[in-house]
Amino acid sequence: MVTFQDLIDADERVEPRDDMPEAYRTTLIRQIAQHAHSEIIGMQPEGSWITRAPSLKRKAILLAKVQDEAGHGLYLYGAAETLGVAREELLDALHDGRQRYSSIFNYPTPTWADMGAIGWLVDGAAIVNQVPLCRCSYGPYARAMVRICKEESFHQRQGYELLHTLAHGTPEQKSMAQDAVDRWWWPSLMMFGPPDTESTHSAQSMAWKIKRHSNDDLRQRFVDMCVPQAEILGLTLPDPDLRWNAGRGHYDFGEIDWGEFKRVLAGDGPMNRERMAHRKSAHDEGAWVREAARAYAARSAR
Amino acid sequence: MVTFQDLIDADERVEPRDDMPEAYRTTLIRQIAQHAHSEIIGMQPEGSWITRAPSLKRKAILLAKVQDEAGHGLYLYGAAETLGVAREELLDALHDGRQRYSSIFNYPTPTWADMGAIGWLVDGAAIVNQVPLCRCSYGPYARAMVRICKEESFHQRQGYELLHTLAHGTPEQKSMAQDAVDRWWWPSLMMFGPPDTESTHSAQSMAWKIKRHSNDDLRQRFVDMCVPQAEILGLTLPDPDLRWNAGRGHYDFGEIDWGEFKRVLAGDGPMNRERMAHRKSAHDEGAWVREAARAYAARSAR
Amino acid sequence: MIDALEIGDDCLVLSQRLCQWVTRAPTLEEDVALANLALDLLGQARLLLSRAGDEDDLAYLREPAQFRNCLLVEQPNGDFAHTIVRHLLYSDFLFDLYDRHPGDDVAAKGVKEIAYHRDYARLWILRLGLGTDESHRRTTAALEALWPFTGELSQPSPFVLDVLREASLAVPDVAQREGGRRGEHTEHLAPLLAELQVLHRAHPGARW
Amino acid sequence: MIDALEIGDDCLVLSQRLCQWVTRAPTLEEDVALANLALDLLGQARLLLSRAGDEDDLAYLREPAQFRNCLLVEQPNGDFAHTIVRHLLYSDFLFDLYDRHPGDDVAAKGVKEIAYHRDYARLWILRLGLGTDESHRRTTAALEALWPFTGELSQPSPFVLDVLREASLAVPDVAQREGGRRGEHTEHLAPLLAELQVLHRAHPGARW
Repeated sequence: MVTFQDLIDADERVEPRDDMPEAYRTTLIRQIAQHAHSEIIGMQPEGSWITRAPSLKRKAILLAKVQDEAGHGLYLYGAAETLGVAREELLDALHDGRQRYSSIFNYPTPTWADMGAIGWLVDGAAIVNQVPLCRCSYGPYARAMVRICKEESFHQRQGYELLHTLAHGTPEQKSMAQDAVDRWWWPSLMMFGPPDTESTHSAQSMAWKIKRHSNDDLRQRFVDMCVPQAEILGLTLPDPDLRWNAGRGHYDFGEIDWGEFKRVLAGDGPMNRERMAHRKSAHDEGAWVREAARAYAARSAR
Repeated sequence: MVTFQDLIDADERVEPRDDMPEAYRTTLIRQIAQHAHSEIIGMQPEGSWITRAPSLKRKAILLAKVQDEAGHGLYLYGAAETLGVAREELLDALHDGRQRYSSIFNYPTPTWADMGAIGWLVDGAAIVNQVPLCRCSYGPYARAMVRICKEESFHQRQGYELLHTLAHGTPEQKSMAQDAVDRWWWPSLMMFGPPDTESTHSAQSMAWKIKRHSNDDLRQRFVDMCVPQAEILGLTLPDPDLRWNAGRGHYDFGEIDWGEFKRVLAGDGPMNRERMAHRKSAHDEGAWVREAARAYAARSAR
Repeated sequence: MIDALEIGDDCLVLSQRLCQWVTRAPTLEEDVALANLALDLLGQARLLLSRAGDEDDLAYLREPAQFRNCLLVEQPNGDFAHTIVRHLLYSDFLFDLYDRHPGDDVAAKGVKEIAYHRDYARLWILRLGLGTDESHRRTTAALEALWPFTGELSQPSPFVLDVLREASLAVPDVAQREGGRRGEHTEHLAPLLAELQVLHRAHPGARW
Repeated sequence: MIDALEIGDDCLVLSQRLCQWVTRAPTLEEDVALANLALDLLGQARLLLSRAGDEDDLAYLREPAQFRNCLLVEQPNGDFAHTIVRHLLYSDFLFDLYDRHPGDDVAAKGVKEIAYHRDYARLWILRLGLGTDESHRRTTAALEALWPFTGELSQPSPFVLDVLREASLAVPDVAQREGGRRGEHTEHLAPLLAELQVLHRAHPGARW
């Protein structure tokens, strides 16, 4: 019989029917659930701008993007369910704070240019993080990621294009774009997690082939990707220490404010409370609808 | 002992402590309650524009006006309470449809110019109706009306001035003003009630000196007042039959659509449902606050 | 002929209402579904408004009284029952209209989309009408609130009447309203357009 | 020196929030009272903004990021408890500020008005804190939601702490937020301004 370790060693996919260590299962549930929660909380910062999009074309693009995020949530909750945990349980864990979502969504979106900066930087960082997950050892998660990454890279190009239009628009539009980049740059770098020296779960996840690269490696890849793109946009990245290091073959960049990272993670970011309050109130207000659907299904089953 | 009829005959005021016929009391309660309800429902068509007023000065004027209407509601519920009926009972009667409010507030206010037309025409008609009530036989009602009429004539001047500014503004503003006058003119004429030939309560109310003039007399007075004002505004009243009749010494005017009057009165006006739904939902949402205040008062009284 | 401005405005306004649901739906599936309805309608609005002029000028630079949408679509979302009842009534009207104009590009493409809208609404009406006492009560209230706006659309069709019967919901007996096609709107349209237009109007002439 | 733009924007935004209560208050007395608070603040906003420029240009033609109001005043009305807690916290700050600037016209006149605001809020906090279980629960939730915004105002004062103690309400233990004075606002400001500015912006250059 093929064991779990055989599959991992052979770089094959672990499937729901296969035996797997309990710690592998719980690690995956935690990671997939956090990813799913991030998709649905991540709808909020953009969702508030759909009704105010400045052209019908942009409205359609943004609406489709936010819809995709809801769809990603569905794939991911589905992948988590193959590990024997119901979506309702995961949502409960989100709502009572036992599970997290990505801290990046605790920053506000005061202007339309944030739609561009989120697409370019936040989706860009997400893709750098997620592309390796398409080769993750757990089959259902890896397959969900393939689909998600394809859509996200589409979103990223749209965000970049939106920002490019603003950066080449009126002076107000350009300054709106610069301001958004100023606000989103550092939080995007934090999306890769704490520095390798402090990262806790990484070694085991690497061994299980859930994770394939270290936080710092991925962060460097992201910085190297963004610098030339910012030049084309004609926008400045807000880091005076950012410069090419020919010796390393990479861009050096300044110190990340890990104090801020920890504060936001601990719940004291600009929007943590609003995001959770919004999520919980939508869930509570929908309770009677879900109950009606259950009652109707039970009745139809009779 | 001075009887009720002595007071009426001598044109003196009936006060709460005086004996009065039960029918006089119930007629007054019905009329004062309807008047009070009209003040509070009448806040809605204007209230929705306070947050969108186009200058801070106009915002302050409109806010103060709507606040005055709430104040009028308070005076009038107070006057009704002197007849031995609690405000809560009257509000219940409004909410379950046993008592009415003026039909005029079932028309919508789609544009800012409606703030002018309501001030000029609706407050104007209200004043023509209400000035004689300052001499009404029931003391508390008459005194409330003195205060109310003073404030309403202030509101009417402000509405007229608002409309004058629009009528002398940009072409869009002028056409907004004309459109509002087109929509409010006929409903304002209906505010005086059905024609004398069909008016039911009038004779008894006249005998009791609650009412002093017939519906048609008051309506004529209003038309005669408005025609020259419309000329100064440079706006047209939407009635092709409107012309000076030298023989009568009054303006003749066209036929009123009493079918519309009855439909709106019966509940099928453009906004009847919205007005009541808004009122009831505000009342229901405030229930826990009123309950807390009662509980606190009871606790403090101990 | 389909009136490009009337139906374009209907689709635009109803799409905007549905956009207000995003992140607020009772389930994630409904978040996806409502966004999908909104996207279909927005697509149709763009095609129709482009027949009548520049889609963005028409959407962003007209005053409320210049909009020709029916009163039904501008009614607020209310609870989920209101949104579903509104969608049943409107998609029923639009399906019929598109179905009668097979030679029209937008109608020919849109009829399949709207058939799905109508079925989606129908299924929810059944769930809500037959689900719990609360869902039945809320759906009845929604029908009573929105029924007055069906007259302007010469509705309801036998399809709607069948759905209501199947869902044990009574047909309300209330008078009809109209005026939207003449630009005489309820008080709900202006705030909706204020939100829709605010950013575009704040930057006159800008490209986006 | 009172910063005319910061405090003018505070008063304008909080007044606009209170205007949203009109016709929705729990009693007729509160409809009058909340309109009164809104009027006082609007009056102070006009005087202060006129020091900084043209009151209407400043109110109607700036973008959200150009507003300098504190984050507390832009928070949504929520239920009556949220509105009262917000008003207690803000009027306490403003009373203190005005009280320290007796030589300033607006402060000298406004301090009496704001003393009333603070007392009005205090009395309601007592009613809500000591009234029913539900009112206590709602007021606690409001305090927790709004407390993060007091840091920007260097609050709370002993007055507020006394009121809370008297009303049996716990002082929340939550981290502070700031940014409004630099134009870094929560997502609630832009929709508020959209509504405030829509008509004015739709008619560039018109007189009203």
